[in-house]
Amino acid sequence: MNGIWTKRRNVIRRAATVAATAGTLIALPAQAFAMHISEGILPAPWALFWYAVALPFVAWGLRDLRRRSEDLLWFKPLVGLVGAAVFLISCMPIPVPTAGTCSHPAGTGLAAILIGPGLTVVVASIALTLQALFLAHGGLTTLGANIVSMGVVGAYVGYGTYRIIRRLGLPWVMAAFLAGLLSDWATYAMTSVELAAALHGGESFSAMLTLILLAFVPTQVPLGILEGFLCAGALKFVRSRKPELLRMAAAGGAA
Amino acid sequence: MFDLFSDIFTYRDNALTRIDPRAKLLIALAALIAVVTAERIVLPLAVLAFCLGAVAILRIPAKLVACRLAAPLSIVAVLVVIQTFVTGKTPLFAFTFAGWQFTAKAEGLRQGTLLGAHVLGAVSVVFLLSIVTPAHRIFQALRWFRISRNWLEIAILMYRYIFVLMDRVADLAAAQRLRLGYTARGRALRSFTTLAGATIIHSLEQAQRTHDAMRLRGYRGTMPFGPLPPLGRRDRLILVSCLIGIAVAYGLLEWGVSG
Amino acid sequence: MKAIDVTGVHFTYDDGTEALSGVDFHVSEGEFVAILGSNGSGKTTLIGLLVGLLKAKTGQIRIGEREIGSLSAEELYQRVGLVFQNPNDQLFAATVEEDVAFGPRNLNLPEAEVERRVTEALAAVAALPLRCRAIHHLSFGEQKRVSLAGVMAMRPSVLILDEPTAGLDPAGEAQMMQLLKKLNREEGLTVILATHSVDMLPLFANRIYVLDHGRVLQEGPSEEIFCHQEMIVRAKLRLPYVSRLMYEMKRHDGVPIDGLPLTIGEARVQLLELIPKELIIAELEEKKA
Amino acid sequence: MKAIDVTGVHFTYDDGTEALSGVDFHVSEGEFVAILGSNGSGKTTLIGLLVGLLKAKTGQIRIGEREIGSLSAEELYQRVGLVFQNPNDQLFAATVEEDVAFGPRNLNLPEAEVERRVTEALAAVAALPLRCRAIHHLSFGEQKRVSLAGVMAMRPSVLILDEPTAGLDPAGEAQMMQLLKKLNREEGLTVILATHSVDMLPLFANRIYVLDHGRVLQEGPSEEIFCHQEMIVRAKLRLPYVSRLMYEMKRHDGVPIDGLPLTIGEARVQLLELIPKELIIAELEEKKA
Ligand SMILES: Nc1ncnc2c1ncn2[C@@H]1O[C@H](COP(=O)(O)OP(=O)(O)OP(=O)(O)O)[C@@H](O)[C@H]1O
Ligand SMILES: Nc1ncnc2c1ncn2[C@@H]1O[C@H](COP(=O)(O)OP(=O)(O)OP(=O)(O)O)[C@@H](O)[C@H]1O
Ligand SMILES: [Mg+2]
Ligand SMILES: [Mg+2]
Repeated sequence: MNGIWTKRRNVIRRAATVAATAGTLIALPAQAFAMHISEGILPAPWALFWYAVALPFVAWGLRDLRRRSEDLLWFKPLVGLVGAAVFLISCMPIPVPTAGTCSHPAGTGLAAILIGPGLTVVVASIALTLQALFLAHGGLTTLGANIVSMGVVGAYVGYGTYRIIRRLGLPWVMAAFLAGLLSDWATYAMTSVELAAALHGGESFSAMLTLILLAFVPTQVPLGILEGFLCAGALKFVRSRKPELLRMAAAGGAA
Repeated sequence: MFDLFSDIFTYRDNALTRIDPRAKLLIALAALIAVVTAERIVLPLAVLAFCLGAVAILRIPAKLVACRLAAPLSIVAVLVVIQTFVTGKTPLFAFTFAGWQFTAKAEGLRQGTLLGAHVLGAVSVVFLLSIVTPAHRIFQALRWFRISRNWLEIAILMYRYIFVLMDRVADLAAAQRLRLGYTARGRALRSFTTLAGATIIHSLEQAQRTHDAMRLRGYRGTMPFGPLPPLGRRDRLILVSCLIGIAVAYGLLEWGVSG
Repeated sequence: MKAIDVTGVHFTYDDGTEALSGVDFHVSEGEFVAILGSNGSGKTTLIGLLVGLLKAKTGQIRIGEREIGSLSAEELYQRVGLVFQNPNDQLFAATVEEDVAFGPRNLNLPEAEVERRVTEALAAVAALPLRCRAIHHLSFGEQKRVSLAGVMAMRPSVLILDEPTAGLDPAGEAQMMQLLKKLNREEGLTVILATHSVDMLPLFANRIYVLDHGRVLQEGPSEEIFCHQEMIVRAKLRLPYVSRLMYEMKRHDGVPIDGLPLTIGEARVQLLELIPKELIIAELEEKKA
Repeated sequence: MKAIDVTGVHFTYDDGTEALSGVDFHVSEGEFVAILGSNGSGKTTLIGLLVGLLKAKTGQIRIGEREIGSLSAEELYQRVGLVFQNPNDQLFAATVEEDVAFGPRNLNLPEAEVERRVTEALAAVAALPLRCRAIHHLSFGEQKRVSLAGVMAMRPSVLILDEPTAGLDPAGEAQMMQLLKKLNREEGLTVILATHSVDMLPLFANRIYVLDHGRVLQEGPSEEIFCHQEMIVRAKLRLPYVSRLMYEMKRHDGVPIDGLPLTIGEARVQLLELIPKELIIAELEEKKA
């Protein structure tokens, strides 16, 4: 009993250490760090590994694109434009109360509801490449890892949540809210996993993961909730103004 | 808000912008691999110095450099701190703060510094690439590397319309701000979701119009690409010498000097 | 030779808006025709029908001598080209060169021919120096010209423009209209433009269609159109400023003016006839002194 | 009382474009001032500075008697209101009523007051009947008026409009300008508008600033501004059509014209003085006969 308690306290203490030292520093670059793994962080083997994980999903998304653009001639412009919109949304500063500064939403949940998860992965891979090449944001070596966390995990969790909750017969606003929320948290969890796997060095993977997760709780928890509101609110806006456009975009999506 | 995309420098004429983008991309990749696999901090720092030097010679405003490097720099700081205090065994120094004991460890510090060097070196490579190569040249180069056409087509459309939508979105946000849409937290969130929704609507409408315009110019579902010129002699020479240079530097800095 | 023949066309949007109700519209080859109408009068809808973006429910549309439905996409788009009002809709590639080459490449032309057409089209709109520029770095006027070049590169015989001068400053407006006139007179292109600005038209258009609430109110050469002041007002338009001046002088002040001068040149001639020579010469001598 | 005071302002965009280089711009309360300039001359940039969307690097901007930086958002936007060029960028709500109420609600006014302001603002722009309509069913001209109402509901004392007549047909243009004139004369609002259309201005603006390449080329009442033909051309603008006619008759034909008439009314007066009465009377009698 006592042993467990000390052990746990150790973990908590470590976490607090990190939170206290890093937390203040993180407040500034949180937006960049929490979502995008920066160029150069991952060792080569891990970079390759995440590329290998990401590629099949991108390929599958491209197959989806080919199939759907055969039926609908304007599908590619549509995906491109929705991609541009989501890219911009993910650049919009969103005020996160706990961080004291602005952070950025991911937008993958929203995109997945609009155009489906497969295409969201494609769009995310493009957005990440553009950011890596033209903004030095994210990176080429970490592109695979970023596609997995931001694209694959974010999109499939968001889309899955939306479908499941709709299937349960619950209102779509709730579905969209949870899709946004969970996709954001899942992205952040996955990013932490990737970082922990690469950085734990001699320490145990789970301890490192806990640390990284905890370090970003103060910004990511509220950000996820905001992202939930964003997803539901934006969808509500589109549904009330241009439902017909939503239907067209959603052939295969979920909305 | 969106002044991130200042690609104006990529359209300047200088020695680096004139190099074929395929060569530049390959060189950058080689440099990245060298940096990421480096076991010592010398090579990444040398790359960093080289890139920053080039950036300075090209007279890129310090503001832009700072803006692009700010995020990676702070990440480096966080990483060094985490690694120093969390990993490793040999204690370096310790202090107590607010009742907690902090112990810095030698291995951790080394690890952290190396990681920091990796990040700085790698980011500077991409940064340099990004200010000497316009987007359309990169797209051309990617075609040469056999990237999926569909992926490229979407990428080209996305890239182009990010600029168009950006103007609209900036106006939308300004209009909200001018009517005090962001003066309280709850209101800010509402305005923000409205803004996101409006962006989506604009994008969907724009997609329709763009497709109409494409169709009227013969679009049948695939964007046509022009031919790619073969890699010129000069560019091949640059490519090969740079690759050799990187290899030699790697050999020297990683294995060459004793230790 | 007829270039375009529209007879009895009705068009209703999905939401029930009847945008066109029985429009007849005929253009011969080599003409310069303006569709004049207020906001919402149906100009863009009519244009959409002409280029096959919209399908008419009733009525007939012929391009050249053929029914529009019987033309393949390739045939149609090599005959009629549409320049959109907003150049952003039309410029989707990253650079000017790539954008202008988009059409020719879709036609599967050999690369040398594509090259030639790009050069030619850019030269035609006086935009050759822009060739390697990124689209998003162009000014608005440049974007308008480049989007015109993109259409020109398809070598259509009929050029349709939706509000080609909207948003341009006076210098840009004059340049664009001169350019269209040149294309019409020298290259023999048939030009159709939709607009609601009246002042420049008389100088350029052979014929004007006045559209209102989806109907053609009147059709004819500019002199004829602008004679009908009430019709013009009913269509929510106005006379060109110069004509307005002459009209008021004729109507309200009783100055004997023949017809209705539409351009500055015409007005000058008429006014000079009315003003006694003594006055003018006295003034000129004064100036010389 | 000064409403707006801009002194020596420079502004450079992040990409290095120097959009304004040393602009002085002063507007007194109750004035109607036009910023006239070609595409890219810096009008929108100047406006952005006036409403605090952009921050000037050097120079001073005062709204009322206070430095713009010292005003809170609430204070600033109850003093200056900006109507954007594209109403689409400004209308977010589902219905007209909701949209106009957006600003007042953000001021945390009681609902009754919000209600009153909405009614008032809609009445001011002659859009009361539109109150319950859905925004996306409005015509372009209606959207422009509603977006103006949205700003009016904030009760700013200075109203700034970026190209308020762009894209409007002649009837809509005249209506918008009349509306602004009414707001200026009757409600005492200070009105500042940016535009590159010259024909309507002389009728409305007290004063005109001509902008070119980020500099004020000239400033003064319309009569003064349009005297300087070369300056106008240099700024890529042109004279109003009527003035152009009079200018050419004066310069090239030697007709003795005083100053340069800018409006149809002024031109008529001058021309009638030159035309012999006999001619006019003869014509009138002929008509009666
Ligand atoms: N996609 C659409 N769906 C429903 N109604 C439409 C659509 N597009 C246009 N309309 C309506 O059809 C009518 C004609 O519109 P159109 O765009 O052809 O006018 P226009 O003459 O081009 O006007 P403008 O000068 O403003 O461009 C208008 O009443 C308009 O509201
Ligand atoms: N966001 C921006 N980034 C960089 N340059 C810009 C930006 N906005 C405008 N400019 C440049 O600044 C200059 C002034 O532009 P501005 O929009 O103020 O002109 P304007 O007078 O409003 O023109 P228009 O009549 O076309 O609206 C132009 O050269 C333009 O290209
Ligand atoms: Mg139209
Ligand atoms: Mg402007």
